[in-house]
Amino acid sequence: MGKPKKLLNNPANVVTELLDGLVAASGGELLRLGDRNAVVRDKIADDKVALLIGGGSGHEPMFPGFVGHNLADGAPCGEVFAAPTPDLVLDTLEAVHRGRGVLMVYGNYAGDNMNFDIAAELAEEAGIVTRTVRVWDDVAAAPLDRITDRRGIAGDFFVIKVAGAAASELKDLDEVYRVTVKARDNTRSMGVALAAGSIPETGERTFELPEDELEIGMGAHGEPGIARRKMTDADAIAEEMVDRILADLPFKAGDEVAVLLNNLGATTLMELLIVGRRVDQILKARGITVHRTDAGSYLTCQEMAGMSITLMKLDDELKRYLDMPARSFAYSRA
Amino acid sequence: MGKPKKLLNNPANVVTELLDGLVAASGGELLRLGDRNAVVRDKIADDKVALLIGGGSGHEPMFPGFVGHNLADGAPCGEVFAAPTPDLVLDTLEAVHRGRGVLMVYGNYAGDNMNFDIAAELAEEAGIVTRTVRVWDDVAAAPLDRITDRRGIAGDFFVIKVAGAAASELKDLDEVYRVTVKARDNTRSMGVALAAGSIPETGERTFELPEDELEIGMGAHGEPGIARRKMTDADAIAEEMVDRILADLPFKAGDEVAVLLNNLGATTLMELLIVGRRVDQILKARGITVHRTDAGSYLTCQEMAGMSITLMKLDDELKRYLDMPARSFAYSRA
Amino acid sequence: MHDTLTPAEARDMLTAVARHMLANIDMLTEVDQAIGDGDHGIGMRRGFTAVAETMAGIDPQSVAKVFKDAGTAIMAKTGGAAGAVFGTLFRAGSAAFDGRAELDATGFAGFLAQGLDAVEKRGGAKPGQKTMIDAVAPAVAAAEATAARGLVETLRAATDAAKAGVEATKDMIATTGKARTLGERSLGHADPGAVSVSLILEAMRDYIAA
Amino acid sequence: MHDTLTPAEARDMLTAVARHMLANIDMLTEVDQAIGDGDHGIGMRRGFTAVAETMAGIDPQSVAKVFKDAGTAIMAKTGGAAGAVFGTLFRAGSAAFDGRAELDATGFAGFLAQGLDAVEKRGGAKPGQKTMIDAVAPAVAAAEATAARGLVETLRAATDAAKAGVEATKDMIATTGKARTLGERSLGHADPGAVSVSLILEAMRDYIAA
Ligand SMILES: Nc1ncnc2c1ncn2[C@@H]1O[C@H](COP(=O)(O)OP(=O)(O)O)[C@@H](O)[C@H]1O
Ligand SMILES: Nc1ncnc2c1ncn2[C@@H]1O[C@H](COP(=O)(O)OP(=O)(O)O)[C@@H](O)[C@H]1O
Ligand SMILES: [Mg+2]
Ligand SMILES: [Mg+2]
Ligand SMILES: [Mg+2]
Ligand SMILES: [Mg+2]
Repeated sequence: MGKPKKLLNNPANVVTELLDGLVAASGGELLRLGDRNAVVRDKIADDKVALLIGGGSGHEPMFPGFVGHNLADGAPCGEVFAAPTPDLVLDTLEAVHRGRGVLMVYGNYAGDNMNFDIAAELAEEAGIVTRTVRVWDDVAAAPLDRITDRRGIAGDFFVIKVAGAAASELKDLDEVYRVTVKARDNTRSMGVALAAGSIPETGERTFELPEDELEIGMGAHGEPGIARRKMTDADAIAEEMVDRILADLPFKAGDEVAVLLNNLGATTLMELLIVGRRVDQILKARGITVHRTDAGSYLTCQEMAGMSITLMKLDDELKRYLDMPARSFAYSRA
Repeated sequence: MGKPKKLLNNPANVVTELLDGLVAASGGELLRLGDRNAVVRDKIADDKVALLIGGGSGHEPMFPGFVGHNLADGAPCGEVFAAPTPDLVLDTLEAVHRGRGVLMVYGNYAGDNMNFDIAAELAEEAGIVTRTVRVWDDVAAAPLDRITDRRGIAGDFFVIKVAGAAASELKDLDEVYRVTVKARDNTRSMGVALAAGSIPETGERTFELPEDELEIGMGAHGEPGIARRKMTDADAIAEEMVDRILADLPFKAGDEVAVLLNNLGATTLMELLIVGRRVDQILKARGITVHRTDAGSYLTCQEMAGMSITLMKLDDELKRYLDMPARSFAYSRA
Repeated sequence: MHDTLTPAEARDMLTAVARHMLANIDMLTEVDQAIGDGDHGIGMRRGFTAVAETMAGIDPQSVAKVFKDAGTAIMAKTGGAAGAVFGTLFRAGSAAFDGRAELDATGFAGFLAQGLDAVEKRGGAKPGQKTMIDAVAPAVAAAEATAARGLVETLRAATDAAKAGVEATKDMIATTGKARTLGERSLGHADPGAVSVSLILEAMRDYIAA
Repeated sequence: MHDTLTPAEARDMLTAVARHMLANIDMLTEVDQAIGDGDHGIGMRRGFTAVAETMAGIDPQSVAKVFKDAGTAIMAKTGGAAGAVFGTLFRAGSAAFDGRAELDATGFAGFLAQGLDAVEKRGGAKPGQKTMIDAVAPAVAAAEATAARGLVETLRAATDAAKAGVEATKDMIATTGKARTLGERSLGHADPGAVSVSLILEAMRDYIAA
């Protein structure tokens, strides 16, 4: 595959330009942190536990698209596929803090872990209390007994949705943390890749895949998955992915779940829905109730072709926070 | 470019399978019309002017993704890039009719025009009153004095949003028609293509474009545009497109507009926002106020790389209907 | 060689037409790729598969009914512009056979003429706009001019005229349908629907000449 | 040839390191493409461009400050895992020079050892997990073993050890960072961060030997 054609200006400025576009589209609801690569909400209630999310860029709309009403309060954005630096995280953290502490939610990657940790230590020195929830939903990334080695992929969406709702209601950081940890622990995902995305600055593809193969379990930066297959039916792929997801928690008959069909980039909504149709059939057959389904581009890897399936097991508390109204660039729910 | 890899089963069944997925994802809010390729809302108020939208498939989420609360009541869906047949349109029309007539909104293509017209004539014979608004927002498709020769592209989104809101409130078909015509007449779009999408059934690309060129004004099925350019800056492309759009209505200083940045398929949200940033700068410089901006995949052409820009000029009435809450698979607004 | 067709023969002829169309799907796809959205072949495959099925299932009571049923099948299954246009051609054209026991040259010329008229009303296109009308219209003129010489001659003349019409579409700029554009990108390519018309007539001609 | 470095020379050495890193960006990109997400090169370009700018702008008061400022520049500009890891290496390692007027072999060995210790604490990785630690740890051992023989020898030994460490990462399976996976896909490829360590030491060695 050659380098993709893209609508860009100076490719070294993609993050700052996309954030300008995001702020412009927000109609005043989002602000840049000066000219830094971070966005914060224009108004944050005075007694609110703040929710900070963030990570590398290139996965739009994750993360800055989820800053909004009943969602996150701010997001420091790293360069493409690179965790934000500690000073950027710290400054954003200070900008959203309202005296009740800051919950940080981000994907479990070495770079993010280290940079957010450094910022948290600096914040602590400055007297700001933080708690951290790392999302590790990718069941393809490590076996269950090493769950803390797993990557965070589209499950970020559910965890952020629940955390944002909880943080808008609960006035206690530990309580928000408790609910968010539950959301994280109940969430499992797996992805499949058909063709590579690229890094805007170089135009280089993030991986190579033969013309007639797909890779199950590939990560959102093109990290190696667990199996290459000859191109096959959407149904067969859906079955393989859902089987692995269901076995992992495990999800069982009688459970109620939320489903996310996430487009990794260039996959059509047609394909997403065709896979979703099979996922729904499988869940029904297993006696698992689907409370709701979201489908779209939530965590992408540039123009990578592929998708991921995420399930979150629900209880009454999670359901209530998941269903609370929310409004941001990437997600609105009445 | 070779044939793209896709997550499909039998490619002759894509429409029926994607509609199954859509209905499954709707959580009961959408129903199939039997096993036909059409979706309708589960509940339609008894005294409601019905809104029917539709057209060829392959542009997901347009059209069936816009059937929902304060949006459309039903959508007959043709095969990929092929208008639905008259009998399918008629049957869907009858399913959504509640005695107050049916407004039909669709893109201005010969196939859609003829098939919906035939259905409207058959409906009339059956005693159902219909009105038709054809969306012809693509300023690249014909000069202004032949506006009725223009194609309907992403402007469908604004026209359907306004029509849906108006139809949920106004009890008179002619009134809903009047508002919808105004929305249509105030809407202008232009697209740019970087790489071709394909037809799922054959895998064939819909056009050929040299590796270092883009085409301005290309239609949503790969119809020829108005100019090929060597790859250049996002800003330069944005300027050329916005200039042509602004000159066409024309939009002028003091106007208030809604902006839509529509992804034609494989373009990243990063690019959409980078272009959106420049669009916003241009409008500001021209003294045009942006009331709101939407950005995402609303009318696609499979995995085509490219995007379109749409502006709708607003007055108080249009603004009110545009801002009304709505909820469907493809669009939710609190 | 036939100089009139019974309803059963009309049905067999339309079955042969369907077979001929289905044998040329890829070519139709390519023609539509050049100037349209590339789906004319698969649309015609849906439509003429339905024609073949319908013909296999019907009791051929009258020529008019055979043609109308074929048109209904096309209209219900093809989709797109072609479904409306070719469905209308066959359905409206079939009225020319009303009250006629058999299909003869005059009836056939009437079929084309009435079909053309309905297609023009339906889509608002006129000759010269690079549509299937540019194959049908010359075929109508040729059929009317040769009708007195019998069915075989009429079909031969109509087919030749349609083919010349297809050639002529290469020099036209599309102003309707998917191939419509500001530019002249459609120049040099034939209109897909016109090609379909010539294939339909060709298959009819060969059935009648056989 | 230097056996100790003044603060100004330490600054010049880090400028040379930056230049060497910037000359090897494409190679680092390729290494990360093979097993990571392909951005290690551009991350290092951001970080070491900042190092070069910082070095050009500072008043070299002490060796410790020179190294700490380099680390701060890396930490603030690189992003990703590398920003935290290499920033930590330089910032924490710089403490080894506290109270020392010049950079000598013992100080240098201490820099590597304290830096390594901080990196392990920061990211929780241990030798054998296919990270830059697998280049630093052998370099620490080599530097400590040769420190008595002077700076030139120490840098030569540390660089050689780091390079051997890079080679050894080819036989390791990544269990942290972007290259981490269930499978053995990372086998046969060197770790990008380890390669960066060897480039940094190589540039230091060449500066000191010159
Ligand atoms: N208004 C019209 N009148 C007559 N024929 C038309 C008209 N519009 C389109 N056509 C015919 O339909 C053909 C295209 O058919 P097809 O590709 O199946 O449908 P679509 O244009 O919907 O993709 C054109 O080549 C043309 O001959
Ligand atoms: N926990 C860790 N401890 C030490 N080094 C690490 C750790 N995680 C990653 N690294 C190093 O970082 C390198 C990757 O850097 P880079 O590609 O710039 O960042 P990212 O992984 O965020 O894309 C790896 O090759 C590895 O040497
Ligand atoms: Mg990275
Ligand atoms: Mg079509
Ligand atoms: Mg076509
Ligand atoms: Mg990397």
